[in-house]
Amino acid sequence: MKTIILRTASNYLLPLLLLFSIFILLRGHYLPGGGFVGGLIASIAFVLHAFANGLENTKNLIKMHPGFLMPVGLLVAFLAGVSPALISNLPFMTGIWFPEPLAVIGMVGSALFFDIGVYLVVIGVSLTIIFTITESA
Amino acid sequence: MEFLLAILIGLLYASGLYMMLRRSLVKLIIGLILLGNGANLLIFLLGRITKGKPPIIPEESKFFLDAYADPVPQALILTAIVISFGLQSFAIVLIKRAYKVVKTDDLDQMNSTDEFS
Amino acid sequence: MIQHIVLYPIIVHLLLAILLLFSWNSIKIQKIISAAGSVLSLLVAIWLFSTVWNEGTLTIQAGNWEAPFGITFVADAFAATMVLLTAISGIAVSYFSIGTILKARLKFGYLPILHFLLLGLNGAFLTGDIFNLYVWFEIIIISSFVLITLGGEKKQLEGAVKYFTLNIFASVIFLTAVAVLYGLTGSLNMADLSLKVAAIENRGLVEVTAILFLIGFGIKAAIFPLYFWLPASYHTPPPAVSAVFGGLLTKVGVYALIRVFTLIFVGDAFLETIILTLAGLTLFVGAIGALVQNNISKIFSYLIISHIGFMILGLGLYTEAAIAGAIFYIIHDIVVKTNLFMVSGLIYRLKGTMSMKNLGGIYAKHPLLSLLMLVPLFSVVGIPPLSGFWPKLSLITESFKIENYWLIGAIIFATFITLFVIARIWAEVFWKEGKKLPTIQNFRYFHLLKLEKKIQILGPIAFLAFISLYIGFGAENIQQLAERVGTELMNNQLYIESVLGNIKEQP
Amino acid sequence: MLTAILTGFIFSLLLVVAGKYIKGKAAILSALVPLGLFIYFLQFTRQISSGEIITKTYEWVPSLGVNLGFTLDGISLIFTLMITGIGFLVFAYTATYLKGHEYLDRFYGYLGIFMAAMLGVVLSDNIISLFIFWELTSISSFFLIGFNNKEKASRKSAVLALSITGIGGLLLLAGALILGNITGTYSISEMLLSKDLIAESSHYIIIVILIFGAAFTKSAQFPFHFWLPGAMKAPTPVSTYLHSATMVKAGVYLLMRFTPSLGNTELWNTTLITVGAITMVYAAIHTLFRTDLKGILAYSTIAALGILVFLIGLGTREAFVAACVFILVHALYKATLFLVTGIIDHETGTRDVTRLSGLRKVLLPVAIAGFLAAISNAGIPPSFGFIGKDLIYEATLHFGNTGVLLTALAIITNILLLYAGFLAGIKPFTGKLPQSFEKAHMPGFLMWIPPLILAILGITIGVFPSIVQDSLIQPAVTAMGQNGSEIQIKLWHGFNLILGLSAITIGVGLLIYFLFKPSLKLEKGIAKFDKIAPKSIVESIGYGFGQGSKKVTGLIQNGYLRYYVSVIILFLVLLTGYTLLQNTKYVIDYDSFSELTVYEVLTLLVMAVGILYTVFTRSRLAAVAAMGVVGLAISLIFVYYSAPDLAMTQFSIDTLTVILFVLVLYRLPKYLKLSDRKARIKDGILSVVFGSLITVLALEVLGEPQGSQITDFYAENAYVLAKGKNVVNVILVDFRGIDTFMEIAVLTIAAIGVFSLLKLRLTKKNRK
Repeated sequence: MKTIILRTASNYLLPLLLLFSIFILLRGHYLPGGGFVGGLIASIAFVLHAFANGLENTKNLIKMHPGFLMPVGLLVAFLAGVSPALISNLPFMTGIWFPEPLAVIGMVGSALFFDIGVYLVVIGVSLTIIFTITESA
Repeated sequence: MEFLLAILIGLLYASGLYMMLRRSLVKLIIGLILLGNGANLLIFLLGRITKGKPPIIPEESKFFLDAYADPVPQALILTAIVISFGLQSFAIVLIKRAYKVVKTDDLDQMNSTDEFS
Repeated sequence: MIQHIVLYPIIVHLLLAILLLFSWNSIKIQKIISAAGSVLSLLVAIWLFSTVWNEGTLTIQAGNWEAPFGITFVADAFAATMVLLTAISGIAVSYFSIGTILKARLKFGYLPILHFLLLGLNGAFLTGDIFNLYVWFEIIIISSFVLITLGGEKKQLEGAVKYFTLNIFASVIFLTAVAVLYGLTGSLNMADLSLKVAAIENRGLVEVTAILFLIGFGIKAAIFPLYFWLPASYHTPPPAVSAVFGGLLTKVGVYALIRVFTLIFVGDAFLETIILTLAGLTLFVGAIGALVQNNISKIFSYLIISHIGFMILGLGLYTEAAIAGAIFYIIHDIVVKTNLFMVSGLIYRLKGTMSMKNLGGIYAKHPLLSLLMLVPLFSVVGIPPLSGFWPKLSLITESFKIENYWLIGAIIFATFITLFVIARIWAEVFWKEGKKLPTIQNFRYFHLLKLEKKIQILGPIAFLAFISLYIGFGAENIQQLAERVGTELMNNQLYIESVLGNIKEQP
Repeated sequence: MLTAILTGFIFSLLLVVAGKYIKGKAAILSALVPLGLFIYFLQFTRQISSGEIITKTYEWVPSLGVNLGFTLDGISLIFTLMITGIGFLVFAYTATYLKGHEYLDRFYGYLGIFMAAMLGVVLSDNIISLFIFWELTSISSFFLIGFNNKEKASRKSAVLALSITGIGGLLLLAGALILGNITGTYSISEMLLSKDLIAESSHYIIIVILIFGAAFTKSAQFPFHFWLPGAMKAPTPVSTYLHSATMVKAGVYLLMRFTPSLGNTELWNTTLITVGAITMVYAAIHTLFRTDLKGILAYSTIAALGILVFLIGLGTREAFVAACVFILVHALYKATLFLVTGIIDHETGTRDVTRLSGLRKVLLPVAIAGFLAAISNAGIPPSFGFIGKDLIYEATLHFGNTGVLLTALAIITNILLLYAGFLAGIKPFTGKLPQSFEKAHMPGFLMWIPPLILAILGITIGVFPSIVQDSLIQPAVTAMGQNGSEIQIKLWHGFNLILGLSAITIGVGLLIYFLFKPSLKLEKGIAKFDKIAPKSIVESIGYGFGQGSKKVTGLIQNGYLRYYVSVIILFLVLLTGYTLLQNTKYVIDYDSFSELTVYEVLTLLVMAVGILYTVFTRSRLAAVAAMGVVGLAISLIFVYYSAPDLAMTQFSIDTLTVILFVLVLYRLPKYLKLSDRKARIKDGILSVVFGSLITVLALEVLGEPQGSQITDFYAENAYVLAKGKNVVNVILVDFRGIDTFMEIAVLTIAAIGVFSLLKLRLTKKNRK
């Protein structure tokens, strides 16, 4: 099945899907979407890549164990959670916002960073699970 | 719709339980998944369902203008679904591992820890 | 804001877990983080506890959303006590784990998961939101699954399947109950629920919901007839894991039962009768289970079940004094049960087996160690004036006040069987002449360990032994604490007001 | 006084650290502890005899009403003096008896704790602290009885003794708490004030039963006596200490202590008389069939305890005097006899009374001690025992209608006690010295002086009873609630009926001693009755209970997971079903439901088929696929009913789950058909009931009003305050952000779990 077409297609598909996943992540605050679904889409991108090019190649592409994304994501979410406490002595997880909206993304605040954390963790988790199972199948 | 949904939820619970009562580890896990789906739908139903009014504030306004679906159950279910996904994937791997070690997925042959020793 | 500290016990463990994940590749660093972090979390817990003790219930609204709209965290005396106990038990288990857990397991995330587990426990104790409680329960469950299966040995897997199934099942029932509760009230904040549930006219539905909670939490608390998973699994993982499970996990179930039945579902005579009956049966059935076992770790498992009966009994009697008795028992039980499983680990280190038939001779060879192990063993019986004794005073007295002699009988029976079982353990494991040590490949017996390892094993046991001695001899302080918790729980107005503000002001 | 009690504990604690220094010649120094205490308590004699009561209270756990309240009155004084005095001699004796023993330090440690606990029992005024010390005596005696713990019999006896006295202790606790509840105090002296309240309480019977349970088990009354002979497995100093003056007397002490507040009722007196009488006669007869010196002494001890209980039951002033005197008498001669037996055992290596004779030739001072003790035991003048026996007869004779019968029983018991005493104290020393014992020689003076002292004391007090009359007996009787005229204890009462009875006792006793020869044959003969003896009955009850427990536990915890699930579900269904049936309205308001469209019905239909297919297919992969269809149908429902986020999530999760399943399953074989038809039907019924229950519950809830103020709040503030328009997402990342945080934590943990479960395999190599 590893036809050249699929391989080529997936090479283009990967960045496209990743972009799409980020789009879904960012718009989550306004329309259906968000970190979780975004993260899943991104993982599907990698899974497809692995499907076409073999697991080893995908791993080489990522250059690190996908599991590493989990603590990174958790840390991002954590920082988003504690930042209000550190900055303005507000309770954990309080939303704090930049006063002006940014283009495309809209309002930027701790909630967005939190969602990015979710996004990263979801990628890390799903890739870890799928890669591990595939390897030991 | 609510009536039928309630019956289907009952069916999900019943079949989930029935699967749990079988001797196969695979069936057991599928049963748990069905039960989980049932519970999620139950939250959905009991949070009262509304047709065609997603809880998304229209582009032009700052809050809702008319009736809309309760977003809280949706958020709860979303959390519950994701959590059960975590548990399910672990369970599925548990099947795999148990099969490798115990060499069967027959639950009746996994009784050694309850035996007197 | 002083209220911030309510969340510190959660934040500390969350941060620790994340840091531990970052140090995945170095066990050494993980050990340092875990050891130092446990000390930190103990300090935080003491801080929280003393603040609550001096200033009363603290609440914080996560996300700064006024209750009942966000998730509220509440540290009343009960929650603060549980957090403190978690920290005490946690620090002991953390050091014990560092000393005893196989390198292979440490390499695969043992320590981060342990701290996730402690995180879940703290969260469950502090949260004031019923769905959030569900989420914390899930954290606890999934981390305990990973801990119980880590290493993937046959008996671990077999135990885990039962543990897994029944606990997930409990979660489903819990979730069902939350669905019904939300369907009836449209609220999730426990203080708010307390008011709204009281206003529901269809009491039958309320009762059904309460029963669902009773069963969901009852499975986790391992009461009769819902405890099957416990004897099937608790003896299968390494002793350090059994220790944290035995000490804390069932107690979260008990905590949730006490919380829900003093705050949300109050004053239902039918349920009280059921709880009392179950308490008596739990005491009885757990005791006879312990009586017939041969594996010391299994004996301890059954003792956990039996003694859960004491705590549930306090809840069922439903008076301030009785609840205080239950609280005192919880305090004692967490410390002692954690220690018992660590003792079983030490015995295994000494003799290479946990079967009473093959054990023996510890007293002759290690008199001082025996003396050390004697403390938790006798405490669990409640040999006066050791820690298990005091709460029975209130429990018997309160049972007498409702003239229920069956309950007094159950208490005496369970105590007696515990006494008998421990005496037999002493006779068989410590007194009886020892046999030749079995040779186990790559297993290092206690006497061959380096001093550092020995300290890591004995230190936690001695620490918890000391605490349980304190609970016994300084019973006055513990009793005052327990009574305060009892008073607060039975007057749930205090809790509600501290969450929602003065109710009268609200329409 | 607290210090006095603590001394023993501190002494024992010190031994843990400094034990090795006390093992050699320094062992004797430990005897200074009881000696010091003896002197300390002795100095209170004057105060007590002048009618004072010394009390001292230390707060401990006031919240529970538990204080360390101590009272030293007449009863306590007798006991404290016995405990410390005999304790001193036993401590000293031990120094030689167990000379060079590996664990001498531990032995002293247990003894120290035991002594301290015993002092605590007899001094406590707070009934809870009395219980605490009571249990400590049980525990420390457990260690003492099991001291030779390499022997199986020793361990067994220790566990048995602890079980019997332990359960008694728990009864005491219950009784104490009920008493405290009724009277509002845990102070025994304050309870006295509520005597009428207790007697009139409807709980009087249960209190008395509980207190009796404690006293009878501890004081080895029939049918709980059997742990005592077993306890003889302990080294002789222990037997001496526990069975002459301390442990077993604690039960008697308890009865004496509660006589003023609980006693003087029909129930109290009759029960005590009956139980005491049965015990004394039963045990006394048993002495005839024993050949082991310690066995003989064990039964004679039980008999003596029976006499004491019997006397307390009589409840008259005379009886109390007799009891108090007899406690002292018994302590003195029984301790002596035990110590003598210990010496014999130590020097000859046997305690078999049929083999022992002529030892006076090698152990003369010991023989004297034995002889004197036997005299006192027999009640032959001028011993203290003679006074004791006279007082007993006096008490029984003057006891109303049944006086004659009771006296007869007392005489029988005394006759047999005489026999037992002679057998233990005189028989081994008379007659010819067998060759095998010629090498026996006198032990160190620390061993033979103590029994001699006690024996001589027994005679001295007999000649000069005034030594104890005012100082000990009078205050004790007063403390038992019998004020009144001065007590006169005399050796010589003139020629009267009682003297005659004494003569008969002694005469018949001597006759039996000379004519009746104990033999192994007899011992084996009576062993035939062991089957119906209380010991074996209790043991077989215990065994049966153990077997039953094993069955029940095996039945409950049978290993079958599906059975566990069934039980839980059954429990759930029964409880909720019961409440639901009682409360449901069975009214469904269809109008409030939303309308159906064809798509919805189709979706639900697909879902139902999917579910059923999942359940009934025999292919794993088909089941998984069908399950996936169910998930898809659910996400469609989410689409119809305004939940786009949910639909997306459900869809992706569903897909992922199916993929994972397939990855794992595609190598597993087809399902085996494992359960039979009957099981499937049973499970099916249970499942359907469970499912219907949920449906009914759901419909019921839908019939209730629900107005969520929370939802309105979100609707108003989601954008204004939280700056988001997708309210579900706003709830997830903001309002209930912590839920989401923990959700990703769950995912992380699960991923680690998956990773470890598949990658980590414990092998011989990494199992270090």
